[in-house]
Amino acid sequence: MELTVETLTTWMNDFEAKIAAKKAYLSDLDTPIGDGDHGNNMARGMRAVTEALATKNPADLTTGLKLVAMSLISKVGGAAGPLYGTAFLEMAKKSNTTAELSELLEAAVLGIKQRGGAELGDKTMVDVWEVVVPEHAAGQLTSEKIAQAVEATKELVAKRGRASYLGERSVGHLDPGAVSSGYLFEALLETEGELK
Amino acid sequence: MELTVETLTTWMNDFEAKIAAKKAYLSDLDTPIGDGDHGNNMARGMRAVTEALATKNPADLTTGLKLVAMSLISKVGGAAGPLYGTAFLEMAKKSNTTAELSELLEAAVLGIKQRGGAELGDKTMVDVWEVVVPEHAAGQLTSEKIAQAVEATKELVAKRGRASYLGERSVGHLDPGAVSSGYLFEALLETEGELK
Amino acid sequence: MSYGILIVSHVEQIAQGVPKLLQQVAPDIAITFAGGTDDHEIGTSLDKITTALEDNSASEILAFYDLGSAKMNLEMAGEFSTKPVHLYDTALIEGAYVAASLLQAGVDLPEIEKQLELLQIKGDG
Amino acid sequence: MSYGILIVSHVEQIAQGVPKLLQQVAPDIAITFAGGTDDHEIGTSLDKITTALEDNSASEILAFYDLGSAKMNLEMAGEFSTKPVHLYDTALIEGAYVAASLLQAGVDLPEIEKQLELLQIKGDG
Ligand SMILES: Nc1ncnc2c1ncn2[C@@H]1O[C@H](COP(=O)(O)OP(=O)(O)O)[C@@H](O)[C@H]1O
Ligand SMILES: Nc1ncnc2c1ncn2[C@@H]1O[C@H](COP(=O)(O)OP(=O)(O)O)[C@@H](O)[C@H]1O
Ligand SMILES: [Mg+2]
Ligand SMILES: [Mg+2]
Ligand SMILES: [Mg+2]
Ligand SMILES: [Mg+2]
Repeated sequence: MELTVETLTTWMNDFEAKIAAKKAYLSDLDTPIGDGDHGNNMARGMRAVTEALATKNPADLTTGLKLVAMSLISKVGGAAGPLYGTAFLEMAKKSNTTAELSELLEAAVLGIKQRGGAELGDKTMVDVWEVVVPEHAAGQLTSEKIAQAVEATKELVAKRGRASYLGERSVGHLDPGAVSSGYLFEALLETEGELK
Repeated sequence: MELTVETLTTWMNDFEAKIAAKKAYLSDLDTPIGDGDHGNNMARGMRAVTEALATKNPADLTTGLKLVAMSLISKVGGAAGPLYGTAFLEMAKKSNTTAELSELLEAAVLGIKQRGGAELGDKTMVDVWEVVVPEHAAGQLTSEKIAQAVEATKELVAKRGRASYLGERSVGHLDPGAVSSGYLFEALLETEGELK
Repeated sequence: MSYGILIVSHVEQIAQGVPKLLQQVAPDIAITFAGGTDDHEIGTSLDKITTALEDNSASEILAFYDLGSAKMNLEMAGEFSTKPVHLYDTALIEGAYVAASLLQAGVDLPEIEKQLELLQIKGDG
Repeated sequence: MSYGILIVSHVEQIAQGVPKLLQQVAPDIAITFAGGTDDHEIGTSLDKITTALEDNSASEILAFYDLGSAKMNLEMAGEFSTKPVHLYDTALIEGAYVAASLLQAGVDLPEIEKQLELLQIKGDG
């Protein structure tokens, strides 16, 4: 699918709604293995994103993606800010040459991994992005696969971010950034579904 | 010599006068290899010592030494506070069994070394105390020997305290705590001289 | 027996600020602090440290400091107090953060100390 | 070319306090700081970091941070800026203190970095 600034807006509005609905849950997930603010961080960030898209009305995809990135970077406040921000910034850069969503998402994954240094299995949002993006590229992404990728973070030992300080004690808890990333891809599936 | 609370008071008043006179010099010495406050720290501390001795009028040596120690500990503010403070606290403890100054001073040296972990040659006040105290015990302490011990810190590489962060760059500078300790022993020589 | 954290810094603001970082991840851990001299200058105060030590509601204290002279005053405070004080030569902020996270997670002291060893970067006066 | 120091912390007070410790031993070194989010909450702000980076009168910056997310924002600020930023994974306070002391003493960057390596205790995000 080719991403447009309109689809991006639909996608972001849907993501914002999910985050808003799950704000308390996300912060609760962040409590035992973090500082308990991931829901608040993401809600604040996504509110800024949808407001910016609505008021600034970006003319093209690149401008839209940049707007999303900068809103997240400046409003999230926690680690998720530069990480999601970098994802959308890399998509913005890539969108200068292609609007193909799967290529944009691949650039995003690389950006996240580079920014945070996390690899697959480190119990971070990367565990969702890295699994989901190739499935999406292959046209085989389903809600189930997203849920599986998210769920898989539960049994991992955290190697990055605040949860890593807990070592083995992080096992048994879902990674909050993986869960919010799951919502992002759920929102994407829904956005694509509406287009069919 | 047996130390008495009167001699202690004379000694401390003399030390206080020297510190007050050399306050700026001591802080200047502390500037290139420290934070530039040793003169102010010691002046504040010794003012508290002489005031406490004058107003509280301690009845015996142990009480007097404790008063000196606690004034230094609570007023100096920098590393010199717990170090000089420990010296006088150890002297106070020792004074329960003997008033012989050389024995008190030996206890003081051990206390300083234990408190700060410095050994001879680390470019600290220990370089004065450890050299001067045995000379004093042998009845052979002179102004010259004090000056030599102080001067010897100049060529040393600092291994303890703030100056240690500068490594080799600390060479060529006198250690401020060694210099103030030199004044302490100069004052002691003068006090003993007056008694003769 | 409960463990609390004590932060000692030469600067009042650092001493006040570190607990804020820790409380986020360790809301149930008693954290007290002492910073600056009695005259609010840069340095440490045995009095302030002693007060922070006694004010800490925990029965046993994990203490962290910035520079060597703070360590010496901490040691003296520990000697004057009946409360057991464990003094760590770790990075101040990072060591205290790890200790707080692990205490909150219910990790025991030997395991916490193993983690803290990795953050040890000082030790002289 | 001159070197300055940038302190980034999740807590405003820590960020404000560290320079006070450093200025004592490095009165001639440019030190700026960024702490907390734009809403004065605990976190870091790319905006504040960028401002502190640009406000620093030095032409090249040695930067120190507390937690990984501060590092990520610092890296982004460095990428958005034309000023060279050297980012160190050392203990925040202790690393910055050593860098400040050595800069003040006129030590060159390679030698400072050798000293800082001994204080390296982090490095992941
Ligand atoms: N280095 C990293 N690489 C990838 N993801 C990370 C990294 N550090 C943190 N994260 C993600 O960020 C999430 C936490 O986000 P958030 O709570 O907003 O930040 P903070 O930990 O600063 O409070 C984690 O659950 C994890 O998914
Ligand atoms: N660990 C130590 N052992 C012995 N002496 C020390 C130690 N640390 C510092 N000193 C002494 O203290 C002096 C500095 O005192 P002062 O300036 O009052 O303290 P600060 O360094 O805290 O500002 C040094 O010149 C040195 O003689
Ligand atoms: Mg969080
Ligand atoms: Mg946070
Ligand atoms: Mg000093
Ligand atoms: Mg000082």
